[in-house]
Amino acid sequence: MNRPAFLASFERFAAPGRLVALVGTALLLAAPMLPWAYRPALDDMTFWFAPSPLQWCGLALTVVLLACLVLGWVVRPQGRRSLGRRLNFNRGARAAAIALLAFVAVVLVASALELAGLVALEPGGWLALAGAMLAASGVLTLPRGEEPTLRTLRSPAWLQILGIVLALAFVLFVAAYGLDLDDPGAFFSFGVWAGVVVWVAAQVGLLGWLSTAAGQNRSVLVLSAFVVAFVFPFTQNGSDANMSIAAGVLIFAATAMGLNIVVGLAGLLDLGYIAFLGAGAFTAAVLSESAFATIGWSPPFPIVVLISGCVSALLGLLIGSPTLRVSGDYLAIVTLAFGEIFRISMNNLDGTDGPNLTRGSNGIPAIPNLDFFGFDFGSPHDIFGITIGRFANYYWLLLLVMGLIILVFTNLNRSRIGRGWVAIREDERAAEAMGVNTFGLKLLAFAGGAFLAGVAGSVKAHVDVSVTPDQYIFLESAFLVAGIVLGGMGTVGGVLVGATVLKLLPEKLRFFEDYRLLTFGLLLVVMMRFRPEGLMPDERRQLEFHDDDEELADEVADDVAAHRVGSVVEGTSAEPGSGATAKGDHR
Amino acid sequence: MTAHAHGASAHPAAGRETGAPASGLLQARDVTMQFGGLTAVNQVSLDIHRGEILGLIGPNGAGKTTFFNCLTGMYPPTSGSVLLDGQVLPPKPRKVAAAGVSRTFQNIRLFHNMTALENVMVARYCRTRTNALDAIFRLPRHRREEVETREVSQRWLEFVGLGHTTDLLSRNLPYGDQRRLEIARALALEPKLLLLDEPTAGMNPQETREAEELIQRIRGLDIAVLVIEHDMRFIFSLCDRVVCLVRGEVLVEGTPAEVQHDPRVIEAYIGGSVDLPNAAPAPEASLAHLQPSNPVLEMPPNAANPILGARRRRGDHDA
Amino acid sequence: MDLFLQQLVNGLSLGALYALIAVGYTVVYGIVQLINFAHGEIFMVGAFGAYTTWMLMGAPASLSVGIALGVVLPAMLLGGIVTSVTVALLMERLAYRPLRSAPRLAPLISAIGISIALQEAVRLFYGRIPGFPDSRRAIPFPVIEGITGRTVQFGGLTIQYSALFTLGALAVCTVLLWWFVNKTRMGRAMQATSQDADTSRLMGINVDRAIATAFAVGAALAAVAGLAHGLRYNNIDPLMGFLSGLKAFTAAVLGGIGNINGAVVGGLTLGVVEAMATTFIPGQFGSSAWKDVWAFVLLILVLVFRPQGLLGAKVVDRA
Amino acid sequence: MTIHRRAVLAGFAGVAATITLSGCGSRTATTTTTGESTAGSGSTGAASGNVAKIGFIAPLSGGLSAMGTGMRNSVDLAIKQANESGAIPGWTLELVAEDDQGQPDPGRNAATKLAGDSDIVGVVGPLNSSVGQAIQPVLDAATIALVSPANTNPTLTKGADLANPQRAYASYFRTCTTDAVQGPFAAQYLLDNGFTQVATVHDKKAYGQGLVEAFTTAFTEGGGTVVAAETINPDDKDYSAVITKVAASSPAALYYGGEYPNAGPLSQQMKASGLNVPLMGGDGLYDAAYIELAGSTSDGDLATSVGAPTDSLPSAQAFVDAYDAGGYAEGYSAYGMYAYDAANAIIEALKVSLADADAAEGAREATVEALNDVDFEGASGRVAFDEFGDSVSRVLTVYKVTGGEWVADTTQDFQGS
Repeated sequence: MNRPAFLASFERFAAPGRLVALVGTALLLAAPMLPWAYRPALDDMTFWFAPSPLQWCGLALTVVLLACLVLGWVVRPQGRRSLGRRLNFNRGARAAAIALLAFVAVVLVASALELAGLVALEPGGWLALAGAMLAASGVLTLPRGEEPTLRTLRSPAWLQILGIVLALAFVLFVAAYGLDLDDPGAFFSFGVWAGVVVWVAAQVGLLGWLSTAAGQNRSVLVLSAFVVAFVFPFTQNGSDANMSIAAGVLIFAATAMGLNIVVGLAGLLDLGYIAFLGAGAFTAAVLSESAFATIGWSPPFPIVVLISGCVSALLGLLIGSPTLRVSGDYLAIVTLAFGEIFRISMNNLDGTDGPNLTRGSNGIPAIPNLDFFGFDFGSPHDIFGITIGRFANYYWLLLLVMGLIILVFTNLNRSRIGRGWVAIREDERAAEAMGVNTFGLKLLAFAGGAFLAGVAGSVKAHVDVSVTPDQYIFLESAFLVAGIVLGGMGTVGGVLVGATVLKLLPEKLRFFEDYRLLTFGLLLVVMMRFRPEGLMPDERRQLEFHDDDEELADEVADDVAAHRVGSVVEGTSAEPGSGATAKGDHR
Repeated sequence: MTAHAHGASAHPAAGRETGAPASGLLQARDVTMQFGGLTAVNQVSLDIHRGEILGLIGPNGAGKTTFFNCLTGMYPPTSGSVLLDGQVLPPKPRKVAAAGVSRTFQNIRLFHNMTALENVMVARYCRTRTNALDAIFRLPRHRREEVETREVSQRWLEFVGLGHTTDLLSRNLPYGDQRRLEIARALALEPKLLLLDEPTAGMNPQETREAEELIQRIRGLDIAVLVIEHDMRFIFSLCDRVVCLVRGEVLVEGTPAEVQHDPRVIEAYIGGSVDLPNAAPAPEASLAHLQPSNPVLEMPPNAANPILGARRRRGDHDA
Repeated sequence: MDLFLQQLVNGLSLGALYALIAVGYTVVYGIVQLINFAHGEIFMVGAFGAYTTWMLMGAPASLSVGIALGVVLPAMLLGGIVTSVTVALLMERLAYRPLRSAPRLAPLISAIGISIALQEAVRLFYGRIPGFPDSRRAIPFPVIEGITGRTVQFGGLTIQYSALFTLGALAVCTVLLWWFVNKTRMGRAMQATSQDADTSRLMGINVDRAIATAFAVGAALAAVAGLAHGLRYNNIDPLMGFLSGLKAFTAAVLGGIGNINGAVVGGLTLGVVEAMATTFIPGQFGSSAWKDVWAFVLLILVLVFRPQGLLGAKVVDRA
Repeated sequence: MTIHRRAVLAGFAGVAATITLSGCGSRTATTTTTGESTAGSGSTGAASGNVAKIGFIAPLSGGLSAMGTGMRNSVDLAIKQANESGAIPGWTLELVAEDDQGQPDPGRNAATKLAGDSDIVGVVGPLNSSVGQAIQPVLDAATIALVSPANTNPTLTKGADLANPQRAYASYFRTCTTDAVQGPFAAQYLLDNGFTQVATVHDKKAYGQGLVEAFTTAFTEGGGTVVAAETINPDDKDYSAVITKVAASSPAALYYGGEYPNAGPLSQQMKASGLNVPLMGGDGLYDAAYIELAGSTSDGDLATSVGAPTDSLPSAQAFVDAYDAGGYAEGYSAYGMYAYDAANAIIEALKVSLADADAAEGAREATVEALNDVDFEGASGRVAFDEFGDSVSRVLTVYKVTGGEWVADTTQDFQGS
């Protein structure tokens, strides 16, 4: 987006602007020491000299603003490699001030909504607002300068790893603390805060550096991400309520990740994907030891998982083999029709309209808990003095499933198969002319995605205890697609973000529930219009959606080169001399 | 110009061997393609020999590209068949490619949002065997083939002179480089026969000369080349044999010199609107006769078509 | 035999409704190759528009047949059409036009978003208009004297006036549409645009307007369907567009998407298939519980064996 | 290099500062957040020290929210009344209302949340049987009594094999009657009134199908004949094909298992296409909206509903009056009375279990046990549970559409099947 010209003329007033911003910052530093509201709202901001957690959050952001303002003044952007270029403090200050304004406004509005209205606000709140407005108006005069180039900085491995670990620690803190907030206003405010912190980091250039670091230390990233996810239940003090939500998020994310292979990698829009999750769940239910199960055979769970996956994959082949020959738009509708066929069939296989397999709309309830070698998933266990409840047990199992799916996803993506998928997405006929087995690859994506959904479904059956057809409706498929689109097609992080947003927000913002679908629909439209590549896009995807943006293309090319440098270095250290020997071997 | 190489190696590093007798590589037998009532290609039979460069010319709408599409399986011919090494080629582009016929496109069809190297690597798809399980568990075969694919692809990039573009997105390459990248991609398939659809369209003289030289080097790898081109000069100086296609039928087949002087060809081109060579190698009795009657040639040197203009200037200079 | 004929009548009247909606899919797809997923909601909005008109007229009840058919019904029809067309044009302008050059996934996802948003907007807000019924559940449709509840006996058959109205509406609309597409300037502009938008633009056709017209025409027919639906089933609700839209799309594909006659034939076929599947498929899979499955299976079969649909012409992909 | 490092460190100042913040959460541990109990009651401010909470799970948003909010208000009313009358000396009751959106997944999350709250002694809900299936095990694991005012699926109490019933969860009870009672009652009514040739239609949902199955069994046992058994798709609008098929078998009446949004149009279309026989259904039809949708031709259609007509039962009338006086924005809806009775059943049990308990959590098991012995006159009739946790109340009423209104036809204490 181009900046309006009149803003540029402000830059003449940069010096006084900075002063104004500093005054605002001072107010913002003082405000949390005062009460913001007359009665407790959000996380209770009624105390003198005892900031509430949310006030501390604001304070932290204020410190960042102060640092950016001062550093932006002191450090001059001289030379391409100077500190000022690498880390654009002025951009950071601008972002931090605007972020603070947004944060303070959200907190005040939320407080006012929960209390009697604006009259319930104390001077502290108004002071904070005034400070934020001053700061925000002050920073508008700062020169924006160029994009920070920190991402091209080569930093030592330990620093990169430290960065990754700190970033993930931040994520864990946000997740654990945020989930603990029961008050919708506080939760929303905290969410806004977490969002703007990331935005500020992006504006300063820190996010770019982190993504480069993550790209070059993929294994560290993956490992620490899993450690963080693994540790999460211990932050819950034995409460299972959030773990229940987390298990739901993981099931959704795992399914969406499977769909991401189909949609994100191979570019096939599947609007009936929930059917594969359902097929897995029903298979697991029917093969479980539930008294309602219709097949008197209940093999051990690992076998059930495999069978569930295979049943789903088989359905994927069944629906895919005739229809993958039709063009993209038709495929979307055929898959939608297939999803409906699945739901109706599950409803009908009740003994009167068909063989009794699923007990119709009653579904199969009372599915027992899993039991691995005496480890009962249904009962709580004490580990390190912290009670790990039923859903935490399943959460860990789901984490394992998730890890498997991510492994499949990333490794396929970085193989000849992944290249084939991208080629099909880009130009199917050219890909075919270059010898790519387009039909086979599309079918593989379809069946593979279905398999993974089936695996997720088999666990879901046990987590949910009951499996009924009405859980597998079109809207759920639409939500899955939306989760991918929201986060960014073809990426792991994007799907995780998308799934979390779509599953967590409705749980925490119940008062908003009636408008959930409306918001969701509008969100899809707005996303497609303004950011079709999602919140955390795959670079290639970003290009596909912005076909005419040459600047972006150059930038991405730079990035690709930067990543390649990293991976080449990695490759040579892992397989010394492999390049030279391979030449001789494979002539 | 009659050198024919043999040997299995299609690798760029392989040397050029000569001396083997001419042998049929690809035979098109009575290939006919109809779209509804329109017969785009009518009973075309054509032999392509190993290691030769065969030119396919004809006025616009003569069915050259359609014929290409029939050869590569993009259109299943209405009747007739195509044989490669005596085996009937199934009308599936993928199988044709795997059998050893690869192609470039008239309008460049690269994978625009992939890097140059990735574009070439895609073509290695049918020359590698890694399956999904190998890839998921990163088994040795996968690692080995990935390294190999990367290296082979890089060498093909270097072969066409794009060694420096490895990590550039193909959409960011200059036009001429995109054409060459398409050729590198086609070569990475290790074809026995390469079909080039107007490889010099839109190129400047320098690039055209480079393309000519590149095609000669490709032939040096024992790869036969079938090339569609409107630039007669290019065709006549490059090809061993030339076939002229008019209204979907083979009009003339022969050496460049024969075709060049064939009155039927000249007549066919009177109705055509494409550019003609204004300076053929044998000026005394050539298509150059037609110059006064061809409207294209009456355009001023710097007409709307800068490419044509450039080519003409080069011709003048040569003359 | 009576049973068969009665089901045929049932199927045709249901199919006529599908056909009216299907035309919208087909016209829009024909011109911009976009599956307007939200078209089912345009149908729903049309029905609500007609209902709103009736409410704004003071909810007239117990009128003479003449006034009901001569004044109230045309007013409701007009109100429905105006509402549908307005919403469709807004949708085209705000959500689809900006995405015209985006990858095809984008408009399709956008369409799903619009579909959900429209459903929800009507469900949540329509009932909040003072004096209007709660839209979170089905709203009884007004009784139109002279149509509602009236039947004609024909041999052993019972045919409702509302079914006749639907079939008549389809006939009239088809004729009007044929006239519009073939005999008016705008219709010909639409045809040209669907052939080749870029060339049409060069020929001075206002492509944007042609596309908007296609949306408007589809919406108008969907509004007619919405009114017919209300008369036939005596209730409307915000979610009625989803399944009807899906079935109508199936019908459009069945007949050959992009082909207006195909949409009509496809709609009637689908309706008859559903009615017959309820009665004439023996065994457990013959109950009405499976009829939607049969309808969708038919869709898949058609796409596999005759992707161009019953009346569509085979299209060759340009290489 | 130093300058780079300094740059990075400086950049990290922000993130580092925010991470240290996690140490400041101490204040939250001491300050309780307000939670979602905004709908809660117990605002009488009784000075008693102990608090026990009654949970509530039902759809408070989405398409079924009208029923859910009515149920919540009714439970709220019961708790308010108990607090005002000091029903449990030394204890104050509070309501914690959770939304399940009518779907198992959010329902499960809500139940988990309630189970984690040590003050919860019992839960009223849910509306949907599918949600019931999902939350039964969660609450049972924590020995929290669950009393549903609306689940009609027999398997929830009697287990998979209805021929050899076995109680599935000891902590589950319900105040409504199951499909297994309403269906046979309707069958008997039709037989008594001379309808021996009946067609059945249902919507393939748990409620409708269960109703039709129970009806069919009783009706054929009673000597009647089911001449056609059909289903409809609840998302469909056009039932003409099914009606034609049913009409071919010339039934004297049609029994429909399902709810009014489909039943109304079905009745209308049925009569418009010449099949002029009464349509009968369960309590899912007993709503004024049915008559609106079915139109003027619905006269003579029938619906069964549980309990005696409101105006003939003093306790019911008392509930309606108290509800109206409570100033709730939404009506008490179809299941309000049962929700009120469910809450009162828990309160009755708490009178026993909380009498000598010092903490709410310790009273959970005793509450479940005490529920088995509860017996009182509730708004919908007698409230007591049999050995499976089902309501023993079998008072049912047949209502008939007469002149555009539901009019009570027959009320009976039904003991058949």
